[in-house]
Amino acid sequence: MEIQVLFFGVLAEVTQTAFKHYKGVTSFADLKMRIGDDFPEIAHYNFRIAVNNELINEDPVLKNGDEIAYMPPFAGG
Amino acid sequence: MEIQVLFFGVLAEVTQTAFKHYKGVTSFADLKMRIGDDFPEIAHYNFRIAVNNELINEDPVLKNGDEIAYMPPFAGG
Amino acid sequence: MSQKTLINGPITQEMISSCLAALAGNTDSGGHSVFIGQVRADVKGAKRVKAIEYSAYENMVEAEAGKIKGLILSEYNDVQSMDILHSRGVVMAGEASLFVLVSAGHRRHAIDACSKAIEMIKASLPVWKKEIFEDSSTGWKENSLA
Amino acid sequence: MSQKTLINGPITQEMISSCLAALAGNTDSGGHSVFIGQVRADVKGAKRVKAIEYSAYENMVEAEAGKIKGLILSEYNDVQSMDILHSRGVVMAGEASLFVLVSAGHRRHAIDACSKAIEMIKASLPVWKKEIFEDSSTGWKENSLA
Repeated sequence: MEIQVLFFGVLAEVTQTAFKHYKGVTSFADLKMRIGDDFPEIAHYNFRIAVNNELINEDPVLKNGDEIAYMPPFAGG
Repeated sequence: MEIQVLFFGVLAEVTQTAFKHYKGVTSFADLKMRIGDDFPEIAHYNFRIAVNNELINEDPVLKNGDEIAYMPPFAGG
Repeated sequence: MSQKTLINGPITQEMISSCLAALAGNTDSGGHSVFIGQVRADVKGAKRVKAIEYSAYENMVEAEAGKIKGLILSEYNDVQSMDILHSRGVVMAGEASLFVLVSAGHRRHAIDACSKAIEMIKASLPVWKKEIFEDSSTGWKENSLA
Repeated sequence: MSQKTLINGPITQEMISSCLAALAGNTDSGGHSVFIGQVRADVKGAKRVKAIEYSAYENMVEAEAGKIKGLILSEYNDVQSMDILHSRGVVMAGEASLFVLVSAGHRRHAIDACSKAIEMIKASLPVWKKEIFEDSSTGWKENSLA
Protein backbone atom coordinates (compact mmCIF):
# COMPACT_ATOMS: atom_id res chain seq x y z
CA MET A 1 0.00 0.00 0.00
CA GLU A 2 0.99 3.64 -0.44
CA ILE A 3 1.45 5.83 2.63
CA GLN A 4 2.19 9.54 2.88
CA VAL A 5 4.48 10.42 5.80
CA LEU A 6 4.68 13.99 7.12
CA PHE A 7 7.36 15.47 9.39
CA PHE A 8 6.71 18.52 11.54
CA GLY A 9 8.64 21.03 13.61
CA VAL A 10 12.20 20.09 14.40
CA LEU A 11 11.67 16.72 12.67
CA ALA A 12 11.07 18.47 9.35
CA GLU A 13 14.33 20.30 9.95
CA VAL A 14 16.42 17.23 10.81
CA THR A 15 14.93 15.09 8.03
CA GLN A 16 15.27 18.04 5.65
CA THR A 17 11.88 17.21 4.21
CA ALA A 18 8.28 17.96 5.10
CA PHE A 19 6.99 14.68 3.69
CA LYS A 20 7.94 11.44 1.99
CA HIS A 21 5.81 9.06 0.02
CA TYR A 22 6.27 5.34 0.72
CA LYS A 23 5.15 2.64 -1.69
CA GLY A 24 4.78 -1.09 -1.13
CA VAL A 25 4.30 -0.71 2.61
CA THR A 26 3.26 -4.02 4.14
CA SER A 27 2.53 -2.94 7.73
CA PHE A 28 3.05 -0.16 10.24
CA ALA A 29 6.11 -2.00 11.57
CA ASP A 30 7.52 -2.20 8.04
CA LEU A 31 6.87 1.52 7.52
CA LYS A 32 8.51 2.50 10.83
CA MET A 33 11.57 0.46 9.94
CA ARG A 34 11.90 2.08 6.52
CA ILE A 35 11.47 5.55 8.03
CA GLY A 36 14.10 4.71 10.66
CA ASP A 37 16.49 3.61 7.92
CA ASP A 38 15.89 6.73 5.83
CA PHE A 39 16.07 9.17 8.74
CA PRO A 40 18.11 7.59 11.56
CA GLU A 41 18.50 11.02 13.23
CA ILE A 42 14.85 11.16 14.32
CA ALA A 43 15.55 8.52 16.95
CA HIS A 44 17.16 11.28 19.02
CA TYR A 45 13.92 13.25 19.29
CA ASN A 46 10.67 12.93 21.19
CA PHE A 47 7.72 12.57 18.90
CA ARG A 48 4.21 11.23 18.66
CA ILE A 49 2.58 9.72 15.60
CA ALA A 50 -0.83 10.49 14.15
CA VAL A 51 -2.68 8.47 11.53
CA ASN A 52 -5.15 10.51 9.50
CA ASN A 53 -5.16 13.35 12.07
CA GLU A 54 -5.61 11.07 15.08
CA LEU A 55 -2.88 10.42 17.62
CA ILE A 56 -2.19 6.73 18.03
CA ASN A 57 -1.41 4.90 21.26
CA GLU A 58 -0.67 1.52 19.76
CA ASP A 59 0.45 0.31 16.37
CA PRO A 60 -2.40 0.80 13.90
CA VAL A 61 -3.49 -1.37 11.00
CA LEU A 62 -2.69 0.76 7.97
CA LYS A 63 -4.68 0.96 4.78
CA ASN A 64 -3.76 2.29 1.38
CA GLY A 65 -3.66 6.09 1.26
CA ASP A 66 -3.25 6.67 5.00
CA GLU A 67 -1.45 9.82 6.11
CA ILE A 68 1.09 9.40 8.91
CA ALA A 69 2.45 12.39 10.83
CA TYR A 70 5.62 12.44 12.93
CA MET A 71 5.09 15.23 15.46
CA PRO A 72 7.39 16.67 18.14
CA PRO A 73 5.73 17.94 21.36
CA PHE A 74 3.18 20.59 20.52
CA ALA A 75 4.00 24.24 21.10
CA GLY A 76 0.84 26.08 20.11
CA GLY A 77 -1.37 28.40 22.09
CA MET B 1 -20.79 69.47 62.76
CA GLU B 2 -22.09 69.35 59.22
CA ILE B 3 -22.43 66.01 57.47
CA GLN B 4 -23.43 65.21 53.89
CA VAL B 5 -25.52 62.04 53.57
CA LEU B 6 -25.87 60.26 50.22
CA PHE B 7 -28.46 57.63 49.28
CA PHE B 8 -27.86 55.16 46.46
CA GLY B 9 -29.79 52.64 44.42
CA VAL B 10 -33.20 51.70 45.76
CA LEU B 11 -32.54 53.89 48.82
CA ALA B 12 -32.38 57.02 46.65
CA GLU B 13 -35.71 55.93 45.20
CA VAL B 14 -37.47 55.32 48.51
CA THR B 15 -36.06 58.45 50.15
CA GLN B 16 -36.84 60.38 46.97
CA THR B 17 -33.54 62.17 47.31
CA ALA B 18 -29.94 61.46 46.37
CA PHE B 19 -28.52 63.39 49.34
CA LYS B 20 -29.37 65.42 52.41
CA HIS B 21 -27.24 67.85 54.34
CA TYR B 22 -27.36 67.58 58.14
CA LYS B 23 -26.25 70.41 60.44
CA GLY B 24 -25.52 70.34 64.13
CA VAL B 25 -24.76 66.64 64.16
CA THR B 26 -23.34 65.61 67.54
CA SER B 27 -22.38 61.98 66.83
CA PHE B 28 -22.89 59.09 64.44
CA ALA B 29 -25.70 57.77 66.71
CA ASP B 30 -27.37 61.19 66.60
CA LEU B 31 -27.07 61.28 62.79
CA LYS B 32 -28.47 57.77 62.34
CA MET B 33 -31.46 58.67 64.55
CA ARG B 34 -32.17 61.81 62.56
CA ILE B 35 -31.90 59.92 59.26
CA GLY B 36 -34.23 57.21 60.65
CA ASP B 37 -36.75 59.91 61.62
CA ASP B 38 -36.58 61.63 58.22
CA PHE B 39 -36.68 58.40 56.17
CA PRO B 40 -38.33 55.66 58.24
CA GLU B 41 -38.87 53.55 55.10
CA ILE B 42 -35.13 52.73 54.77
CA ALA B 43 -35.41 50.42 57.79
CA HIS B 44 -37.04 47.89 55.45
CA TYR B 45 -33.94 47.63 53.26
CA ASN B 46 -30.53 46.04 53.53
CA PHE B 47 -27.76 48.57 53.34
CA ARG B 48 -24.18 49.23 54.31
CA ILE B 49 -22.72 52.57 55.30
CA ALA B 50 -19.52 54.18 54.06
CA VAL B 51 -17.75 57.17 55.57
CA ASN B 52 -15.62 59.10 53.10
CA ASN B 53 -15.60 56.19 50.60
CA GLU B 54 -14.73 53.55 53.20
CA LEU B 55 -17.18 50.92 54.37
CA ILE B 56 -17.53 50.92 58.14
CA ASN B 57 -17.88 47.89 60.39
CA GLU B 58 -18.50 49.75 63.63
CA ASP B 59 -19.84 53.17 64.50
CA PRO B 60 -17.25 55.77 63.48
CA VAL B 61 -16.28 59.00 65.17
CA LEU B 62 -17.47 61.66 62.77
CA LYS B 63 -15.79 64.93 62.01
CA ASN B 64 -17.10 68.07 60.38
CA GLY B 65 -17.51 67.71 56.60
CA ASP B 66 -17.63 63.90 56.51
CA GLU B 67 -19.56 62.26 53.69
CA ILE B 68 -21.79 59.35 54.67
CA ALA B 69 -23.22 56.97 52.07
CA TYR B 70 -26.19 54.65 52.55
CA MET B 71 -25.65 51.83 50.07
CA PRO B 72 -27.81 48.81 49.16
CA PRO B 73 -25.98 45.60 48.16
CA PHE B 74 -23.71 46.28 45.20
CA ALA B 75 -24.76 45.19 41.74
CA GLY B 76 -21.86 46.18 39.54
CA GLY B 77 -19.68 44.10 37.30
CA MET C 1 -3.73 53.49 35.41
CA SER C 2 -5.00 57.06 35.72
CA GLN C 3 -7.95 56.51 33.40
CA LYS C 4 -11.39 56.89 34.94
CA THR C 5 -13.34 53.70 35.56
CA LEU C 6 -16.84 55.11 35.04
CA ILE C 7 -18.03 55.66 31.49
CA ASN C 8 -21.29 57.46 30.70
CA GLY C 9 -23.51 55.05 28.75
CA PRO C 10 -22.40 51.84 27.04
CA ILE C 11 -18.81 50.77 26.52
CA THR C 12 -18.42 51.02 22.78
CA GLN C 13 -16.49 48.91 20.29
CA GLU C 14 -14.30 51.96 19.72
CA MET C 15 -13.32 52.15 23.39
CA ILE C 16 -12.51 48.44 23.43
CA SER C 17 -10.54 48.62 20.20
CA SER C 18 -8.61 51.59 21.47
CA CYS C 19 -7.66 49.79 24.72
CA LEU C 20 -6.55 46.73 22.75
CA ALA C 21 -4.63 48.78 20.19
CA ALA C 22 -2.64 50.34 23.03
CA LEU C 23 -1.20 46.88 23.82
CA ALA C 24 0.01 45.98 20.37
CA GLY C 25 3.73 46.22 19.98
CA ASN C 26 4.39 45.62 23.67
CA THR C 27 7.16 43.06 23.37
CA ASP C 28 7.14 42.20 27.10
CA SER C 29 3.56 40.91 27.17
CA GLY C 30 2.76 37.29 26.53
CA GLY C 31 -0.97 37.51 26.99
CA HIS C 32 -3.95 39.74 27.47
CA SER C 33 -7.07 38.49 29.19
CA VAL C 34 -10.18 40.49 28.41
CA PHE C 35 -13.66 40.32 29.82
CA ILE C 36 -16.63 42.13 28.32
CA GLY C 37 -19.89 42.14 30.27
CA GLN C 38 -23.01 42.79 28.26
CA VAL C 39 -26.63 43.57 29.17
CA ARG C 40 -28.92 40.59 28.58
CA ALA C 41 -32.58 40.87 27.57
CA ASP C 42 -33.62 38.64 30.47
CA VAL C 43 -37.25 37.68 30.71
CA LYS C 44 -38.84 38.09 34.16
CA GLY C 45 -42.30 36.63 34.18
CA ALA C 46 -44.06 38.32 31.29
CA LYS C 47 -41.55 41.16 30.98
CA ARG C 48 -38.38 41.46 28.99
CA VAL C 49 -35.42 43.64 30.02
CA LYS C 50 -34.90 46.48 27.55
CA ALA C 51 -31.99 48.19 29.30
CA ILE C 52 -30.18 48.57 32.61
CA GLU C 53 -29.68 51.91 34.27
CA TYR C 54 -26.50 51.88 36.35
CA SER C 55 -25.96 54.31 39.17
CA ALA C 56 -22.69 54.63 41.04
CA TYR C 57 -21.00 56.30 43.96
CA GLU C 58 -18.42 57.90 41.75
CA ASN C 59 -15.65 58.79 44.19
CA MET C 60 -15.81 55.41 45.87
CA VAL C 61 -15.90 53.55 42.54
CA GLU C 62 -12.67 55.23 41.51
CA ALA C 63 -11.11 54.59 44.93
CA GLU C 64 -12.15 50.91 44.93
CA ALA C 65 -11.04 50.38 41.34
CA GLY C 66 -7.66 51.79 42.31
CA LYS C 67 -7.49 49.35 45.24
CA ILE C 68 -8.37 46.41 42.98
CA LYS C 69 -5.62 47.35 40.54
CA GLY C 70 -3.15 47.74 43.39
CA LEU C 71 -4.04 44.37 44.89
CA ILE C 72 -3.86 42.55 41.56
CA LEU C 73 -0.55 44.15 40.63
CA SER C 74 0.96 43.26 44.00
CA GLU C 75 -0.44 39.70 44.06
CA TYR C 76 0.53 38.89 40.46
CA ASN C 77 3.94 40.42 39.91
CA ASP C 78 3.89 39.24 36.30
CA VAL C 79 0.87 41.47 35.59
CA GLN C 80 1.96 44.56 33.72
CA SER C 81 -1.16 46.63 33.26
CA MET C 82 -4.85 46.59 33.91
CA ASP C 83 -7.88 48.53 32.72
CA ILE C 84 -11.35 48.57 34.25
CA LEU C 85 -14.23 50.36 32.56
CA HIS C 86 -17.77 50.31 33.98
CA SER C 87 -20.86 51.99 32.60
CA ARG C 88 -22.98 54.52 34.41
CA GLY C 89 -26.41 55.48 33.12
CA VAL C 90 -28.53 53.61 30.61
CA VAL C 91 -27.09 50.63 28.70
CA MET C 92 -29.41 48.87 26.26
CA ALA C 93 -29.66 45.07 26.01
CA GLY C 94 -26.90 43.87 23.69
CA GLU C 95 -24.56 46.69 24.71
CA ALA C 96 -21.48 46.31 26.92
CA SER C 97 -21.35 47.67 30.46
CA LEU C 98 -18.08 46.24 31.80
CA PHE C 99 -14.63 45.91 30.29
CA VAL C 100 -11.64 44.42 32.10
CA LEU C 101 -8.25 43.97 30.49
CA VAL C 102 -5.22 42.43 32.15
CA SER C 103 -1.85 42.13 30.45
CA ALA C 104 0.90 39.93 31.79
CA GLY C 105 4.21 38.46 30.80
CA HIS C 106 2.74 34.97 30.98
CA ARG C 107 -0.65 33.83 29.86
CA ARG C 108 -1.88 32.00 32.94
CA HIS C 109 -1.16 35.06 35.09
CA ALA C 110 -3.22 37.29 32.79
CA ILE C 111 -6.15 34.85 32.90
CA ASP C 112 -6.08 34.26 36.65
CA ALA C 113 -5.68 37.94 37.48
CA CYS C 114 -8.53 38.94 35.16
CA SER C 115 -10.82 36.33 36.67
CA LYS C 116 -9.97 37.47 40.18
CA ALA C 117 -10.41 41.15 39.30
CA ILE C 118 -13.93 40.47 38.03
CA GLU C 119 -14.89 38.88 41.36
CA MET C 120 -13.42 41.86 43.19
CA ILE C 121 -15.32 44.27 40.94
CA LYS C 122 -18.60 42.53 41.70
CA ALA C 123 -17.86 42.47 45.41
CA SER C 124 -16.53 45.95 45.97
CA LEU C 125 -17.55 48.50 43.34
CA PRO C 126 -20.46 50.62 44.64
CA VAL C 127 -22.65 50.34 41.57
CA TRP C 128 -26.37 49.62 41.41
CA LYS C 129 -28.54 48.51 38.57
CA LYS C 130 -32.16 49.09 37.77
CA GLU C 131 -33.65 46.90 35.07
CA ILE C 132 -35.87 48.77 32.65
CA PHE C 133 -38.45 46.50 31.03
CA GLU C 134 -40.01 46.85 27.61
CA ASP C 135 -43.20 48.24 29.20
CA SER C 136 -41.01 50.90 30.91
CA SER C 137 -41.57 49.47 34.39
CA THR C 138 -38.39 49.05 36.45
CA GLY C 139 -36.89 46.84 39.13
CA TRP C 140 -33.68 46.93 41.19
CA LYS C 141 -31.40 43.97 40.73
CA GLU C 142 -28.75 42.65 43.12
CA ASN C 143 -25.76 40.52 42.26
CA SER C 144 -26.22 36.90 43.16
CA LEU C 145 -23.63 35.59 45.57
CA ALA C 146 -22.73 32.67 43.33
CA MET D 1 -18.06 27.76 13.92
CA SER D 2 -17.08 27.15 10.33
CA GLN D 3 -14.31 29.74 10.32
CA LYS D 4 -10.78 28.44 9.85
CA THR D 5 -8.53 28.38 12.90
CA LEU D 6 -5.22 28.97 11.14
CA ILE D 7 -4.39 32.51 10.05
CA ASN D 8 -1.37 33.31 7.92
CA GLY D 9 0.85 35.72 9.86
CA PRO D 10 -0.15 37.75 12.92
CA ILE D 11 -3.68 38.12 14.23
CA THR D 12 -4.41 41.75 13.55
CA GLN D 13 -6.38 44.33 15.51
CA GLU D 14 -8.84 44.34 12.62
CA MET D 15 -9.51 40.60 12.94
CA ILE D 16 -10.02 40.97 16.68
CA SER D 17 -12.28 44.00 16.30
CA SER D 18 -14.32 42.22 13.67
CA CYS D 19 -14.85 39.16 15.93
CA LEU D 20 -15.88 41.41 18.81
CA ALA D 21 -18.16 43.53 16.64
CA ALA D 22 -20.02 40.39 15.61
CA LEU D 23 -21.12 39.94 19.24
CA ALA D 24 -22.55 43.38 19.81
CA GLY D 25 -26.30 43.45 19.86
CA ASN D 26 -26.57 39.83 20.95
CA THR D 27 -29.15 40.25 23.70
CA ASP D 28 -28.75 36.67 25.01
CA SER D 29 -25.09 37.04 25.98
CA GLY D 30 -24.06 38.20 29.41
CA GLY D 31 -20.35 38.00 28.91
CA HIS D 32 -17.50 37.47 26.51
CA SER D 33 -14.17 36.17 27.69
CA VAL D 34 -11.30 36.91 25.36
CA PHE D 35 -7.70 35.81 25.38
CA ILE D 36 -5.02 37.28 23.16
CA GLY D 37 -1.62 35.61 23.13
CA GLN D 38 1.26 37.73 21.95
CA VAL D 39 4.87 37.02 20.99
CA ARG D 40 7.33 38.16 23.66
CA ALA D 41 10.83 39.41 22.95
CA ASP D 42 12.29 36.92 25.43
CA VAL D 43 16.00 37.08 26.10
CA LYS D 44 17.83 33.73 25.96
CA GLY D 45 21.38 34.16 27.10
CA ALA D 46 22.75 36.95 24.93
CA LYS D 47 20.02 36.69 22.29
CA ARG D 48 16.68 38.39 22.04
CA VAL D 49 13.66 36.85 20.26
CA LYS D 50 12.70 38.89 17.20
CA ALA D 51 9.84 36.71 15.98
CA ILE D 52 8.32 33.26 16.16
CA GLU D 53 7.70 31.14 13.11
CA TYR D 54 4.72 28.86 13.67
CA SER D 55 4.26 25.70 11.65
CA ALA D 56 1.16 23.55 11.85
CA TYR D 57 -0.39 20.31 10.69
CA GLU D 58 -3.27 22.10 9.08
CA ASN D 59 -5.88 19.35 8.74
CA MET D 60 -5.31 18.15 12.26
CA VAL D 61 -5.37 21.69 13.69
CA GLU D 62 -8.80 22.25 12.17
CA ALA D 63 -10.00 18.84 13.37
CA GLU D 64 -8.68 19.38 16.92
CA ALA D 65 -10.06 22.94 17.10
CA GLY D 66 -13.44 21.52 16.13
CA LYS D 67 -13.16 18.93 18.90
CA ILE D 68 -12.26 21.61 21.46
CA LYS D 69 -15.27 23.69 20.46
CA GLY D 70 -17.52 20.65 20.64
CA LEU D 71 -16.24 19.65 24.08
CA ILE D 72 -16.56 23.18 25.48
CA LEU D 73 -20.06 23.64 24.07
CA SER D 74 -21.18 20.30 25.50
CA GLU D 75 -19.53 20.81 28.91
CA TYR D 76 -20.75 24.40 29.34
CA ASN D 77 -24.30 24.48 28.05
CA ASP D 78 -24.47 28.20 28.78
CA VAL D 79 -21.70 28.84 26.22
CA GLN D 80 -23.20 30.22 23.03
CA SER D 81 -20.30 30.63 20.66
CA MET D 82 -16.58 30.26 20.45
CA ASP D 83 -13.81 31.42 18.13
CA ILE D 84 -10.23 30.17 17.99
CA LEU D 85 -7.66 31.83 15.75
CA HIS D 86 -4.01 30.71 15.67
CA SER D 87 -1.21 32.10 13.58
CA ARG D 88 0.85 30.14 11.10
CA GLY D 89 4.09 31.56 9.72
CA VAL D 90 6.12 34.46 11.08
CA VAL D 91 4.74 36.62 13.90
CA MET D 92 6.96 39.44 15.14
CA ALA D 93 7.48 40.20 18.85
CA GLY D 94 4.63 42.43 19.99
CA GLU D 95 2.19 40.86 17.53
CA ALA D 96 -0.66 38.51 18.45
CA SER D 97 -0.57 34.81 17.54
CA LEU D 98 -3.59 33.42 19.42
CA PHE D 99 -7.13 34.70 19.85
CA VAL D 100 -9.81 32.87 21.80
CA LEU D 101 -13.29 34.27 22.33
CA VAL D 102 -16.04 32.57 24.32
CA SER D 103 -19.52 34.05 24.70
CA ALA D 104 -21.97 32.81 27.28
CA GLY D 105 -25.23 33.72 28.91
CA HIS D 106 -23.49 34.12 32.23
CA ARG D 107 -20.12 35.61 32.93
CA ARG D 108 -18.49 32.91 35.01
CA HIS D 109 -19.25 30.32 32.32
CA ALA D 110 -17.57 32.47 29.66
CA ILE D 111 -14.47 32.90 31.83
CA ASP D 112 -14.16 29.27 32.89
CA ALA D 113 -14.78 27.94 29.38
CA CYS D 114 -12.21 30.31 27.86
CA SER D 115 -9.61 29.34 30.43
CA LYS D 116 -10.23 25.65 29.81
CA ALA D 117 -10.15 26.09 26.04
CA ILE D 118 -6.71 27.69 26.25
CA GLU D 119 -5.34 24.70 28.14
CA MET D 120 -6.88 22.37 25.54
CA ILE D 121 -5.39 24.43 22.72
CA LYS D 122 -1.92 24.15 24.25
CA ALA D 123 -2.33 20.43 24.82
CA SER D 124 -3.86 19.33 21.56
CA LEU D 125 -3.26 21.69 18.62
CA PRO D 126 -0.44 20.34 16.45
CA VAL D 127 1.49 23.59 16.16
CA TRP D 128 5.22 24.12 16.53
CA LYS D 129 7.22 27.24 17.09
CA LYS D 130 10.69 28.24 16.11
CA GLU D 131 12.10 31.29 17.81
CA ILE D 132 13.95 33.63 15.48
CA PHE D 133 16.55 35.71 17.29
CA GLU D 134 17.77 39.18 16.40
CA ASP D 135 20.95 37.67 14.95
CA SER D 136 18.72 35.47 12.72
CA SER D 137 19.69 32.26 14.50
CA THR D 138 16.76 30.03 15.43
CA GLY D 139 15.66 27.56 18.09
CA TRP D 140 12.67 25.26 18.52
CA LYS D 141 10.59 25.93 21.59
CA GLU D 142 8.27 23.53 23.41
CA ASN D 143 5.37 24.42 25.66
CA SER D 144 6.17 24.04 29.31
CA LEU D 145 3.94 21.57 31.09
CA ALA D 146 2.99 24.08 33.81
